[in-house]
Amino acid sequence: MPQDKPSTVAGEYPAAERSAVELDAVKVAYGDRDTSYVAVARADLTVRRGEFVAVVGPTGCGKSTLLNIAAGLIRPSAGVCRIDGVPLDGLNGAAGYLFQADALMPWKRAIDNVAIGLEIRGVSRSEARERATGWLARVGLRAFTDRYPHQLSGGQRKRVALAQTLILEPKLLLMDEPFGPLDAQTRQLMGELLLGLWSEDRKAVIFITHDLEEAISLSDRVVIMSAGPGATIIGDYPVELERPRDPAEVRHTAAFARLHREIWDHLKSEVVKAYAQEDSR
Amino acid sequence: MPQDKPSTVAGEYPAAERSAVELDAVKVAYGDRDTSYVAVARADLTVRRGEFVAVVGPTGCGKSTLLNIAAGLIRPSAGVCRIDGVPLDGLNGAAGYLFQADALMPWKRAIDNVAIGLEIRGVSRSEARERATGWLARVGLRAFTDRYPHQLSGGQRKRVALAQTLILEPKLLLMDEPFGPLDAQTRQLMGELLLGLWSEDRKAVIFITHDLEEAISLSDRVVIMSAGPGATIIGDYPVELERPRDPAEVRHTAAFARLHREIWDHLKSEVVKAYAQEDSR
Amino acid sequence: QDLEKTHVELGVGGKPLLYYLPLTIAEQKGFFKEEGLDVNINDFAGGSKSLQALVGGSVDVVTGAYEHTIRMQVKGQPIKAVLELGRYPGIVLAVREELKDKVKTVADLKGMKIGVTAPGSSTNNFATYLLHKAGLTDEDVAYIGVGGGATAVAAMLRGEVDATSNLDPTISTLVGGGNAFVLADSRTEAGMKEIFGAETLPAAVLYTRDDFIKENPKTTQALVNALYKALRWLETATPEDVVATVPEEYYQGDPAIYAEAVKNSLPTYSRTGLVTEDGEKAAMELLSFDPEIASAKVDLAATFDPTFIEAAGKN
Amino acid sequence: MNRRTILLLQILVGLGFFVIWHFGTTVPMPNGKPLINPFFFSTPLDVLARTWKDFASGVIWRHLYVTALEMVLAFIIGSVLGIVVGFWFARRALTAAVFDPYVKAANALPRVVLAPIFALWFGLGIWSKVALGVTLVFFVVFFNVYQGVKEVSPTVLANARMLGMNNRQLLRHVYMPSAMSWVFSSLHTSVGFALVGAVVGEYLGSSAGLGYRIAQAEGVFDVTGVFSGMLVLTAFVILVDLMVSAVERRLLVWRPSAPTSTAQG
Amino acid sequence: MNRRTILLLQILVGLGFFVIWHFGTTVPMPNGKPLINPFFFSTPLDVLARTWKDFASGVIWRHLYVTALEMVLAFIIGSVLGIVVGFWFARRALTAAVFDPYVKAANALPRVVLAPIFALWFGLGIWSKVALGVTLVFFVVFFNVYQGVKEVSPTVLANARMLGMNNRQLLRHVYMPSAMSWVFSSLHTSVGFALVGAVVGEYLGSSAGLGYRIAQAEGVFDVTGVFSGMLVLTAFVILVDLMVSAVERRLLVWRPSAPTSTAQG
Ligand SMILES: Nc1ncnc2c1ncn2[C@@H]1O[C@H](COP(=O)(O)OP(=O)(O)OP(=O)(O)O)[C@@H](O)[C@H]1O
Ligand SMILES: Nc1ncnc2c1ncn2[C@@H]1O[C@H](COP(=O)(O)OP(=O)(O)OP(=O)(O)O)[C@@H](O)[C@H]1O
Ligand SMILES: [Mg+2]
Ligand SMILES: [Mg+2]
Repeated sequence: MPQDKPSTVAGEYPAAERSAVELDAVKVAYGDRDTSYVAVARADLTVRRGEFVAVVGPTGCGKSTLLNIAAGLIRPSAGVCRIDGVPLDGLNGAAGYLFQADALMPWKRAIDNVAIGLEIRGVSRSEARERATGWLARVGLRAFTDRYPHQLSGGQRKRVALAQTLILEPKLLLMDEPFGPLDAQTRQLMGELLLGLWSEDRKAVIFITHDLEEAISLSDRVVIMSAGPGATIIGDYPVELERPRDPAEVRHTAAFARLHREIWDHLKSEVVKAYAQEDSR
Repeated sequence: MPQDKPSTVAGEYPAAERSAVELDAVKVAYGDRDTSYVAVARADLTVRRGEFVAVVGPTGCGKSTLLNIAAGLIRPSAGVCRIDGVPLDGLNGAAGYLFQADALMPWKRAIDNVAIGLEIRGVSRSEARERATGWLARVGLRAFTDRYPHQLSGGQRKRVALAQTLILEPKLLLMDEPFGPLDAQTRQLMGELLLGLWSEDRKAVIFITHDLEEAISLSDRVVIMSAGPGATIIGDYPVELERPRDPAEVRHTAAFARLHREIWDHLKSEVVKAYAQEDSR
Repeated sequence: QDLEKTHVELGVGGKPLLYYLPLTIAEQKGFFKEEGLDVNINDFAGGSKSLQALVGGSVDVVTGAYEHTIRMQVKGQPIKAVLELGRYPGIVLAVREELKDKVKTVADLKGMKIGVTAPGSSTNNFATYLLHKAGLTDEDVAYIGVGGGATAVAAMLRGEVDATSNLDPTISTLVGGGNAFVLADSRTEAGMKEIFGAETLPAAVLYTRDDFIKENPKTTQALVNALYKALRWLETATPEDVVATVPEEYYQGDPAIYAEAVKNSLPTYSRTGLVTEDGEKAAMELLSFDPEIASAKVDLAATFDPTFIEAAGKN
Repeated sequence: MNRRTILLLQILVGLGFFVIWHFGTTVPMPNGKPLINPFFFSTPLDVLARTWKDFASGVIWRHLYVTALEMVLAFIIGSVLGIVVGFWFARRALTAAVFDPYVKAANALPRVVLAPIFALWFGLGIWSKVALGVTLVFFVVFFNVYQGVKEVSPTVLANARMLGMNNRQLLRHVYMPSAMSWVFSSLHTSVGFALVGAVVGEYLGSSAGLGYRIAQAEGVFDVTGVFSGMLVLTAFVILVDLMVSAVERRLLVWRPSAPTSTAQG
Repeated sequence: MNRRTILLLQILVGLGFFVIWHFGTTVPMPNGKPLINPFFFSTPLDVLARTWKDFASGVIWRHLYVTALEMVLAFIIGSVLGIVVGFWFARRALTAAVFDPYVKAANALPRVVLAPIFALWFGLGIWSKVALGVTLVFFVVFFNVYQGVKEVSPTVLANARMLGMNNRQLLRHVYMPSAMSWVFSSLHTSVGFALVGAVVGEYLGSSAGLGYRIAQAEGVFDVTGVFSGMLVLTAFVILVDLMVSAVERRLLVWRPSAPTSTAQG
């Protein structure tokens, strides 16, 4: 996939430049006609090249659904998803997807799970394994290379999956609660790792998280979804904190606190609404 | 299981009273002799009746392992686990366990997954389903009773599992990152729900979380584990915040902030140590 | 002598059966080798399967029932017998011992169940023939396929069939064990006369495809020679001679019963190797209850080629 | 790729088969003989005509009934036994370990050789055929159930145990549903084997049934009769299998259906 | 419950079986006859003596070799075909849907009736027996592979696709390992069926092999010979199955072993 790496920083793209991901009036309904459940009523979202977008929203609103659309794993019921300006048909080959659920191959050791992506791209086995070892070390699992997934803890499995995705250096990163089962400290380390990689070659990132601080400290933009059914995108907050950032430090700035409170209130009202709806049913 | 419900508040038990869970010099090694991995070198932990203990620690240190011991799912390599003073042999029938990983029966609808525990205890099908519906409503899933697990989002599955465990009103609750995939607001709601239940009949709770604020705001004690391999319990912080608490409000008190900083620093040094270890290997 | 073909694939449906004893004798006595032949004997689960193998070309010659040549003529498959091995069909109609008082003649079988090796087989034809002679029809009895081995014995012992039309050693086993008595016996000259009014009725023969005969006359001759030698040997042999010649496996089960069966069977083997015209007719009559055969025009002369046995008789 | 296209294609394949068969057996090759020897394969038109005649005259019904009865009995008894013993073995590691070689040995005994013993034990009626079918069905189902139980997700199992299920309840709520797809996979094979058992049993000794008719036809070299019998068998087994599939669809509703639309992160 | 106890128990079960057989066939009941008719079941001592004799004299080796060769060939060809076609069908929904009824019908055809056709196509040597075995092995393996592929975890599959695997790579890295336990479950049944196919083929028409020997013995009411043949078969299949199990253990190391110790929250 030859592609000229964007050399400008986020936010400075000429408007005419094609975006990395563009969800255009996307609607997703699950089930067949009589049992249809409209998860996402309408989502319009544009992620520019090299942009780091965080998505937050109440549980069950349709965040994973949107990632699946961008990955090409499910097709929108209406609307289109464009990747680099081209409507997506079938799988999105340029994307790396870190799934919310366990998705490691249980029959492969940690190192093989990480190396496999390179191997199928024709990298020699020994080189692939070597680079995989390097990646496992970066996510703090140097001692666990030879474990099968069922011999790892939840957080360890997640980190293996992280290494598995990052090793391929995809142009577009789709991450569904990547740091969910990690302790706060490891979470920060992983966040720094991710930001470091991102700043090297400015991939586009869509990052789902429930941790609002994490969302703000890492991203260029925080997108808020409303509660389902029929979720839509109800908020889009640009994060104007300078780059490069130290995600641990940036939390203590006033701008951060202001943004945090703003988004938090918005989100909170949304969830309260959802529960009220639920109760009135 | 006839048992006199403790009527005193936590911390006021006579020393002679038997504890709900007592891990006594527990050691856990995985694998057979030649591939042995000592996950937990020595854990001594006593949870009194009616006590709410939170466990925090770096990822992969052995938190789930300890819960599995208390549940009787794995046997310690050395040491004993006593439940109500009696050494545990086989499954711990008095405990409810909310697993870290997806553990719903994929062939049962949400409501049946929740109702099954009552049904096998002889509650009539209609009553079991009625109560299950009530519980699903309490966790905000009234509209999702008839879904199969694969039709639910990650956070929704977790809440079904929560309802499945809580409906049985177990004497001892083992919870492994129960609110992990939930958004912050729902997390608070669920925390309040849990505290409400707990204050009604003071179950013993062991609660694993990576969210230190959550740990402090909910628990009577926060236990810290060191990084593995050979993890031990290295910290035990009593949370002396008055009950009943509003978990959302208590976060803003000075006592909370002090405790938080204290535990945070302790944990951070531990993780840093772990990564240093990892790097020097 | 230079044969067209020294390696011959021979098919047979149940080699250890006494029906095919001349084959085993020729094999064991080395008569095939003496003729310069290397014969591989393929044993099949039944005569029909060995015939199918012949038509399909996987075997060259078959030792099987003469009636197959008639059937194949009706089906348009050119097949010929070249040597008679058995002159009596050797089929016996035996009745359960408990019915001794009730069943005196074939006519008494009315309403009973008769076991045959397989529906439509020669044992079935034999029973049908006897019934018709006794004035009964097929509707008066029920035929049950019971196979030729232990199943047939089991069916009689359990009383699931009242009579059985079968061959040796099944019959000898049943009769020797005191479980059945004989009603009609085509293993003896007297029995043959009584049943068919004919001296002989070609039973086992050596048959093959016409084109095989055409292409391998010398090989065919050699085969006929070898088997004819076996017939000659059997003419004078005692049961003990036979037991001493056949492989041990044949009598390992119960030597006494085997010797008894051999004794009963010795008269059934062909003396001349020649299928007589009377024999052909009798065989035809036996098949006359099969509608397909009855309605067809059969050229009996074309079922047997006597030239080889005539040549064999000369030297 | 809707149902009608599939049905159409299926019919096309079937027709193609018949056409090849027809021309193979009737059109002479340069050497004067047809490519496929009709002595072994009959011709499709003859076979269809015969089948039609058998049904029109009604003689076939009795035989079909006998065979169907044997098959259904063999199928039910064999699968129930296989399921029960499979679950039993899967739950008792010791029993399973001890009997393992014997079960495998029993599976390897040629059924044709056992036919006389079955005839001895069960007589020549339908039960000896049922027994033969059962010995085929049982093993296929048994091995799959045994394996299916072992494949239960350890987490789901642990959860169910923590919910307080006893062994019986685990069986009912966890092992059985989880092993369902294994059971159904084996049932598809078993349907065929039940029929094979029945027909082979009849073939070896009986007084009615499709196997009996086939044996009878074979005895007089009536290939048309043999193939007509097989055609009826074939049609029948497809019918029964359709029923198994219908039950399967009903019982396995809980599965994600189309792979693309269920990649729930 | 260690290995030695199990072995001991296994031997005990085997001995118990022989003892019952022995006393059943030799000790007369009040009515003067033994409980089990030795005419149909021989006696264990005779069978053992005969087996010993056959091995001592060496006649059995040639037959054992022929049967073993046929069985191994049938097993290998049948399972490879079953695996290949199973994967192929599982990946091509349309092909699978269209051919589904035909595969099921083919599975239901009685092999005994097909024997002459196999002899016609493959001759009377070992290949017609191999073909018979293949028709049994194939279906068992096929149905299991087909189902096994459909059971692949959708999330793991989606992940593998996102990692960029093409169909061939998916097969190699996802479908095959995931379907492994299904394949092995079916292989255990198949080993038996491969042998059954070989022996039945020999039984129906051949000039060597254990089935041939059994048929010979049956023809002259030599039950001892029949049972001795079956004993040899049995021992042989257990041996082969042990090998399959060993391979299985090696290839499935990645699974959680003991259920209690793997309840990873
Ligand atoms: N296969 C399906 N059939 C029916 N409904 C579905 C299916 N998959 C998802 N849903 C519904 O769609 C909605 C959105 O699901 P999704 O997994 O995208 O949520 P999410 O935002 O990722 O939630 P979470 O934060 O809990 O992971 C949920 O209400 C869920 O119940
Ligand atoms: N079956 C096993 N075999 C070998 N090692 C294991 C096995 N199960 C767990 N471990 C190891 O034991 C250690 C503790 O695992 P555990 O699951 O208890 O961690 P945890 O504290 O729950 O981590 P997390 O927060 O990531 O869930 C980990 O290092 C893990 O790799
Ligand atoms: Mg999600
Ligand atoms: Mg854990």
